[in-house]
Amino acid sequence: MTTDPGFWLLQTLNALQLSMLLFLLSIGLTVIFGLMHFVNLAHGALYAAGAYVAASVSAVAGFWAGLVLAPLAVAVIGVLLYGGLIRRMRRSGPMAQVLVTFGLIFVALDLTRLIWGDIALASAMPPLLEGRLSVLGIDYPLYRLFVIGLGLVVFAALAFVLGRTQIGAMIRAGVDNDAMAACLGINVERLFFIVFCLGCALAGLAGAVAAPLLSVSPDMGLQILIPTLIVIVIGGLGSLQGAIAGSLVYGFVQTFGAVLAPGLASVLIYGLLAAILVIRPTGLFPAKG
Amino acid sequence: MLETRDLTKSFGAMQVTRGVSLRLERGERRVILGPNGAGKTTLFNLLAGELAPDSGAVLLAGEDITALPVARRARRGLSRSYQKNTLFDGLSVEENLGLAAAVHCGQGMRLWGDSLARPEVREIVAEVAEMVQLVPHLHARVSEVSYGVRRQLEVGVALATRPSVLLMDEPTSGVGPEMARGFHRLLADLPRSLTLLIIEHDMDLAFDVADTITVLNYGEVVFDGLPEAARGSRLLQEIYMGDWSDA
Amino acid sequence: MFRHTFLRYAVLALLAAAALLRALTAGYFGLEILAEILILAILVLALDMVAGFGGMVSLCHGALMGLGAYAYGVLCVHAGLAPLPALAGAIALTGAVAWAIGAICARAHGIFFIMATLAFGQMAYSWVFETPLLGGDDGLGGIPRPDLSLLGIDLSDSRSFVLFCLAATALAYGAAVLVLRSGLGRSLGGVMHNEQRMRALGLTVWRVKADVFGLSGMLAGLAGALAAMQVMYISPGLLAWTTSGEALVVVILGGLGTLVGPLVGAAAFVTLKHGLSGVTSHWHLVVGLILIAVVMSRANGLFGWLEARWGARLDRRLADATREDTPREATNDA
Amino acid sequence: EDPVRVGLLLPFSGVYAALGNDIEAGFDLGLETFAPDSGFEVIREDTEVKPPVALAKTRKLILQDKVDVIAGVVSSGVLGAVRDAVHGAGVPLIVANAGNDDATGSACSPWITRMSFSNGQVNRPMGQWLHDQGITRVFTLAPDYAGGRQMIGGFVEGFTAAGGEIAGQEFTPFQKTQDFGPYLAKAKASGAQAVYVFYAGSEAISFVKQYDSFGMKAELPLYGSGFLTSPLYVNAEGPAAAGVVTALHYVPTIDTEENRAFVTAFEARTGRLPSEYAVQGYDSARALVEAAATGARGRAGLGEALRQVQFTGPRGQTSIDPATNNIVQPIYVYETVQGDDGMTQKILAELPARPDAANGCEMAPVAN
Amino acid sequence: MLELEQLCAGYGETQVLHGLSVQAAPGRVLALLGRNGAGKSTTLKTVMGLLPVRAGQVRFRGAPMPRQPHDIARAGIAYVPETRDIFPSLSVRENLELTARRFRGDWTLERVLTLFPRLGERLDNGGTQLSGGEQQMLAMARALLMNPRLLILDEPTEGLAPIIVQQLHDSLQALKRAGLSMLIVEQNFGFATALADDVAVVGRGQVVWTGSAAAIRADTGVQHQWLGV
Ligand SMILES: Nc1ncnc2c1ncn2[C@@H]1O[C@H](COP(=O)(O)OP(=O)(O)OP(=O)(O)O)[C@@H](O)[C@H]1O
Ligand SMILES: Nc1ncnc2c1ncn2[C@@H]1O[C@H](COP(=O)(O)OP(=O)(O)OP(=O)(O)O)[C@@H](O)[C@H]1O
Ligand SMILES: [Mg+2]
Ligand SMILES: [Mg+2]
Repeated sequence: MTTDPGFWLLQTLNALQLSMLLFLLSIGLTVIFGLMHFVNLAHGALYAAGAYVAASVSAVAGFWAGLVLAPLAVAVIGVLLYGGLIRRMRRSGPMAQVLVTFGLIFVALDLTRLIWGDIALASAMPPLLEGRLSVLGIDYPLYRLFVIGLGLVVFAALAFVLGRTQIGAMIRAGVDNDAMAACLGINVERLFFIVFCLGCALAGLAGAVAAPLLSVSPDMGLQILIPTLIVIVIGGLGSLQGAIAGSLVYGFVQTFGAVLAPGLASVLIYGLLAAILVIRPTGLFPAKG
Repeated sequence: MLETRDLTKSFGAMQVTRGVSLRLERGERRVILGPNGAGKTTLFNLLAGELAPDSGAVLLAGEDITALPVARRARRGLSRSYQKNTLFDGLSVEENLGLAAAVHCGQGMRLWGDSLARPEVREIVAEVAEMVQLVPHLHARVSEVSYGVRRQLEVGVALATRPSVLLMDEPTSGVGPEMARGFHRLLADLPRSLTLLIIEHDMDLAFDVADTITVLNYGEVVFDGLPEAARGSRLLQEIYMGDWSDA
Repeated sequence: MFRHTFLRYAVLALLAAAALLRALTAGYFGLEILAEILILAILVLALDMVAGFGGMVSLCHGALMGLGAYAYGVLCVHAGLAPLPALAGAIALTGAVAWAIGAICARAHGIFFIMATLAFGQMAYSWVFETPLLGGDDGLGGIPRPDLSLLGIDLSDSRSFVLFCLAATALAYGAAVLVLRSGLGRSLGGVMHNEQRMRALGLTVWRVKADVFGLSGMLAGLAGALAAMQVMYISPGLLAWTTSGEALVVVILGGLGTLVGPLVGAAAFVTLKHGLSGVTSHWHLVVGLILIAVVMSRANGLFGWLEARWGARLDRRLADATREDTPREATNDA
Repeated sequence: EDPVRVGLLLPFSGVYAALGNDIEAGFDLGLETFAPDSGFEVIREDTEVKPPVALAKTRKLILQDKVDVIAGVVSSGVLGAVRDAVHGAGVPLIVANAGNDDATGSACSPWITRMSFSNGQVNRPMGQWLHDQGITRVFTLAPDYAGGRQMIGGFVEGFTAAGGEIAGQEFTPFQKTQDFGPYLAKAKASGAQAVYVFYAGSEAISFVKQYDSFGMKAELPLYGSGFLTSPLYVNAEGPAAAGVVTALHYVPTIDTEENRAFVTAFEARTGRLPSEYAVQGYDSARALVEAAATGARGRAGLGEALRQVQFTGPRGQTSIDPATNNIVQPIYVYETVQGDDGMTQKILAELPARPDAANGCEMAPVAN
Repeated sequence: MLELEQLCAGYGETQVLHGLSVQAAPGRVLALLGRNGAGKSTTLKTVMGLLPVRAGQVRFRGAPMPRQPHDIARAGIAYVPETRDIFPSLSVRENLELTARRFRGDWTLERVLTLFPRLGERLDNGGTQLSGGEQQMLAMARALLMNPRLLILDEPTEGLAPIIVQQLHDSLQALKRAGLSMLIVEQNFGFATALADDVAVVGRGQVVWTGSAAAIRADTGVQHQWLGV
């Protein structure tokens, strides 16, 4: 293996980039999944929807319009889902939720095929981020640096809101015991509605960000679902630190696994997941309680 | 029968158990008193094996059981009830008792035949139900019976393993005076061979059943002696009883 | 703990009769579908055993089934074993693997358990996918069916094979019921309701979980071997997590923790799928909508809905009729 | 006269639905073009890209629908699953995509005729050609599954035979790789002069885009199997695909009478350019029509006739190798370039048609 | 203040309250007494909107009670359930601030911490790391910080050391003197009758006796029949 430090720096950046992409995706899921105890398997489908919307919008109005509109559009889908399904499913236990959202995956998959067809869609990078930047002597794609930066910004913003603000405490209280939270004057229903839509918007954002990097195809949601679940489970449900830790673990294991042990690349992350769950059955940073 | 040697336990920076050494003789009934947060439940968790001590040892019938997991301790005759009900909520009262009895009778892993239908299991269930006055409720689901009945069941489940040492964490908390009296009688009627360690805030009950009294404060044993001495202790009055004894 | 109620007996009898009738009368494709239903039924029985009665929602049962299929295939094709010993070997091997997975995952709960089992399933999938001896992505062909000519049965005939599957399903159901009603099944119920207390009572919880998971794995292995016999070809896709996911959907769709429900679910799901895929290539959409509709009806699956409507009433009437001779028993499921 | 009953076995859902649809469109167009008065009855079945499902459907076609011939099959896994069934039942199968070398090698069957390509066939000639361009050290990348290994194997065989050297090889987890960054860095560090890859579908799109974003094309030109920049995906890749040189048995810009007619007809029908998948469907239909035109009927008759088929179609002169039943066809090396509307293909070379080696295939004549 | 008229409520198929009527007067303390399972907690849950009213009416300060728990809380009712329901994901401080920040008034964080000094030592602990008694104090403190018009307590002395019970008694007396209306459910007969002005005895889902605290202390018949004292 090469001893060129540039090579290892490059791989570190690659790992960070993958981590942040997964973080953007998993944070939305962990917010919904961990905080509301709601098992939303359709999160991947929301991500795909975000990517499709972003690709369609950016074809006519440019990347940035897509980046803004995709989260909004997915949030609107979230509003519809919440009103139509989720609100009624909140109390029905994880099994029913798994099933409903599994059904949603099926529906979303075919709806994307009906609307956008089976052929993958194009999504160009914004000209502003097309080039490469020299980082410590290596050329690295600007867009990838943008993804890393965006992930960190979202992390910081959420860490502040959830950990330091009254809203954050209210959300966590509602999650622990919604009846008691309501008895303390918190409108739990509205709070969860907001949380759910925020989670959806984050999935849409992840989709929009991923679109220029990956291919926008109907099965992209299903393909990303398992990595996302692995991330939040490694990290521990419902905690922001968990989502970021899980993403980093996943990103670095995948990247350096591919470099150092290519033969094991596909099993490595699963082995690690199993090992972590055996040693710490609730992940690395479970939510308090 | 049950002995601890210099047990300590901390949660983070907070020391909750500080060098607790106790010694219970066979058949002894000891009540543990102490203000809220003194570390009484924590001590029980250390004894039962649900928490591992930072240092010190737990001995049962002269053997060191500090390293044994919860289940192995239970099989050696150490049973406990919980301060907060820990029951099989979806099952009936009878099944709750039956599960405990079945494990005790070694029926828990059998691949053949219903363990709860075994005569030896049924016998224990009937006996314990009688003892803790659960006979009228046997067929009701736990989620359907009132809190008081659940408290009785909490103790009943612990008894159904036919323990030699029984740890009871506030058995009467939340039950009405009538039921409290029932517990009173129950404790009096338990066979003398059973070693009992009880956490209790009901002073009448405590002083009535206790052979000896141990008082914990900030994780430390601050008093260990006979009930009479406890009653007169200034310290105890100050940190725990207030003017209960005057009332 | 599992109990038969009148409704359960009735539905079971109905299902058995329908299956038998179809097996004797259906055309070629009908038999193929019936075999698929029966094999899926065994898999979902295995899954319901752990998920419905032990709270261990597994996402590796598809992989276990795949392992059973590969074990059977390899024992037949590469090791040259006769099909029946190979079948026994496949069941034993899958059971052992499942036992180990159950033991390792015993400390995890809820979604963590699901993901831990998923991890093991995916490891098995990747291993099979990347092992050239197992044919890798191209799969393994030429897998034989057992030779029962001594009994005058020719399993290469679709009808006989379906009847063979039917017998296997009945056997699997019986085994599941026996296990769930045993002391082990009781302990499992206790563990599902309150693991901490079971431990405090002196039960070695992980052993109970591992044992039941192992037994369930044996059933999954049986399903896998049958699948290999049916298709006479195996490919890694069998082990993919989506197979497990689909099985889980079937269990919940039918009625988690009812044992009979998943059988109903399997029949409904496969019939629906084939019915729709003949009509439209967008059958996922329709299946998805139906799934959502079923769950939104707030019942415990199709069978759970039936039980909620009629189960209690039927049993009460039956109990009234037989009050004199049988002492009253608390009736509750799971 | 009774119509010829054809079972069309394709994925209409699942990851290969786009391929299935293209083959189907080509097949339908072929039937319309070459047998305008019909005489064929087509029964369509969705394989969902699941081998067991495909096998069940195949058995249904054979036993219940009693088809005379089956066409289709996109994935090699599905081909592996149905192989014994069609071989055993004696039903001719026209493979319209699956490229598994073994299907016309060690596992060949007189009943299975391939009108698409074989994995090695598409890549092997590229080894020699690349070496001829002065490139001697190459790094290869492909997904880790049988198809990926055969594609790269074919290339490596040709390349090393011509005297080239492999600087490094990497196989990425199949359909699980989101980020190719780590592999690209390895390729860069390997000291190779060029990179040769096989990727298809979504992976091809991600790969080409990520390759471009690292700015590697200039110093480390990208070559590959033509599926990488297939007309089906190249528009999603956009300018990132410009300058990528690949080889394939068909591109829509082949400048012949036959191809122009085909492209026009296909565009009129679907509104998009035909891909290699479309032409495979089209030629499968044509082979079937020509076999029937000889007067052959029934499974055995059609099976035998299919092996004799040869014609000049959109991809040039094609025939069936009697030793393996595999198609013999020219291979086109092309560069993807920016066209007036979207990306297009500039043909750099036409490599002559050569039959694959028999690879252990012993072909018996079609028997009843 | 609070009027329950012919209230019927229950869980699923089982009805627990069968036409329960009682009134709590402003500025006074009403104690609901009764045996285990009589329906006292069920009454409180129904008042809080946690269980639907099947028949009858709940009125608060002359107007019909809102239906949603959070509206009920904002109308000025604070509730301490028998299970305490501390939020495990929140630290002690966050548990307190949850209400302190949204309801302003005489009760401030400092003031409740002087009432329950033990909580001050645990401010940064997780909510469920508290001992049983500490959790009870936290739940009380959290409710007081809502600065309610009516304070509802379900078995406040359960699990508390005698000395704490005494302190609690003193502080509740102080609250009462300050004019706070209270509704308490209590098993500790002595504690309840020392604090309460009025007593209602609940039996089988109905009020079977009402009167003053003094009256019930004197009436051993009622005590024996309905409370088992
Ligand atoms: N898991 C834990 N993590 C951190 N601190 C804990 C934990 N469990 C208990 N504590 C702390 O340890 C101290 C002792 O708790 P314990 O439950 O043993 O008290 P107790 O004597 O049983 O009190 P009570 O009579 O109120 O039940 C308490 O201050 C509590 O906050
Ligand atoms: N969640 C529930 N589901 C069904 N029945 C319930 C439920 N909770 C309580 N009950 C039943 O309602 C009745 C009244 O219960 P409640 O809790 O109101 O009694 P209580 O007077 O508060 O008694 P305690 O002093 O024991 O707390 C009891 O018989 C109990 O079995
Ligand atoms: Mg305690
Ligand atoms: Mg109560």
